[in-house]
Amino acid sequence: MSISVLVQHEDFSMADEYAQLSRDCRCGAVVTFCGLVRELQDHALISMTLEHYPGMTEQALQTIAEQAQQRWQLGAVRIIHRIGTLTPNEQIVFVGVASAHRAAAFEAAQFIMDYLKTQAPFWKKEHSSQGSHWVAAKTTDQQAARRWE
Amino acid sequence: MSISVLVQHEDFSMADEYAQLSRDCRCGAVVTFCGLVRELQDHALISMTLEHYPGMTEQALQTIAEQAQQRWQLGAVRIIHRIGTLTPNEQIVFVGVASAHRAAAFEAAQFIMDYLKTQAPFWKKEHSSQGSHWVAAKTTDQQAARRWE
Amino acid sequence: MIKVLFFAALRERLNTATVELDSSTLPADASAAAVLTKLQSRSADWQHELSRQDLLCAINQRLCPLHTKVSPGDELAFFPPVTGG
Amino acid sequence: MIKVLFFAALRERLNTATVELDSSTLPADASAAAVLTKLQSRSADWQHELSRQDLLCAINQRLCPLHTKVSPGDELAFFPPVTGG
Repeated sequence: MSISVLVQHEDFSMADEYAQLSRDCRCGAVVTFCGLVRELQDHALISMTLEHYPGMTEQALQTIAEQAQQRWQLGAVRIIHRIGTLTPNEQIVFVGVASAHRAAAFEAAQFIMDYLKTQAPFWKKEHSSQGSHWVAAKTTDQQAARRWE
Repeated sequence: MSISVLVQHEDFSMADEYAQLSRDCRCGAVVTFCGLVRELQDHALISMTLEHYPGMTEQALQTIAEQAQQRWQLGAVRIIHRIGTLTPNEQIVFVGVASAHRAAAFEAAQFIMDYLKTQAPFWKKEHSSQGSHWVAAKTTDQQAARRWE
Repeated sequence: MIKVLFFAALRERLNTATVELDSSTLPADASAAAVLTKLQSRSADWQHELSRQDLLCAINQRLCPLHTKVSPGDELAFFPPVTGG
Repeated sequence: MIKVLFFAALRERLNTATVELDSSTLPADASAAAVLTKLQSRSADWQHELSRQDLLCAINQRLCPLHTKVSPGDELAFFPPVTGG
């Protein structure tokens, strides 16, 4: 079982990440999640800045990956979260899970995203023609995380 | 909402498929599943042959994608299933779902895989040093599909 | 005519991929189950292979229960549980 | 000393990223909540901002409840609900 966690401004390559995850041929199932900067509904998003808590973010992501590893039989977990200023359609986050079984891969990837959304110290600030504002936390994210308790 | 389904012997590129799915920037979440030819536990797998029911496979996958679209708000669904003879570590199946919300993307991808596993007319025959045999259907796959009823 | 297809392990065990049935030898409101019974009567081997409880049935390339009616020109298929993905 | 960090909207509203507290001004068994109370007493603004019910607390870079004890040398952090991913 390998866990690898990365917090960086630089973009990542889905192709490279997938190639790495699928290299282990005992794993028949690879699930990936990518989160992208979304357009705002009512006015144009110019950019988004991701603030983080250096040191704690890496530790939080590592802990979340380890919790997933304890719950499911996994071959590999990879988490990448970008920080700094990103523009619409840019990649923000990657979660990749390889497992012998698809149910484990799917559930672990969902678990990691649900916990990342509620426990990893990242904060988004959106910059649009209407000014800048901090993104509010969503109760749906809290609810999603709670189902794993 | 776009649905695209492909049944072919040729390999597919995860990178190309992901690039296509993430192009629509109203979708903040992209979930992919890849199934790979797995090594057998007890003896060496030489290859695997995937038989299918030409015509019905495409129709079955299209129907499954449409059912997913009716249940969740999705931006794009892509399903690729390979046929013919494949060797260990080769890609067998790709399911990619883009949505505005990660829960919808995750659930739709799982739903599609669960239905594909139980309703799309593909059959695997494994060839190993011990001879050839048809893979038996798993009751866990039947159970997984039933949870969506 | 009614065309009947077999796939995978069933195709191999029957050593047959396709059978054409004269629809006039079937009742007008025959179901897929009636077609199956007709095919079972061909031999002890066919009787055995086509009696498996887990066989799936498709009419015109859609999965359907055995009690579904068939019409002249239909394409039927019988096959073992699917194992793709 | 105890180092206290603020992040995101809270950092902006306090106009402060870091505060150093002399541990000797805190009781020996002080909790994160006691540190918060001490910080709230700095001004009406701080009182207001640090009274938000949804503030999260981390001690030595791990999320923890406010009743958790703090020790000299600890790194505390207070921040709004996280919104990454």
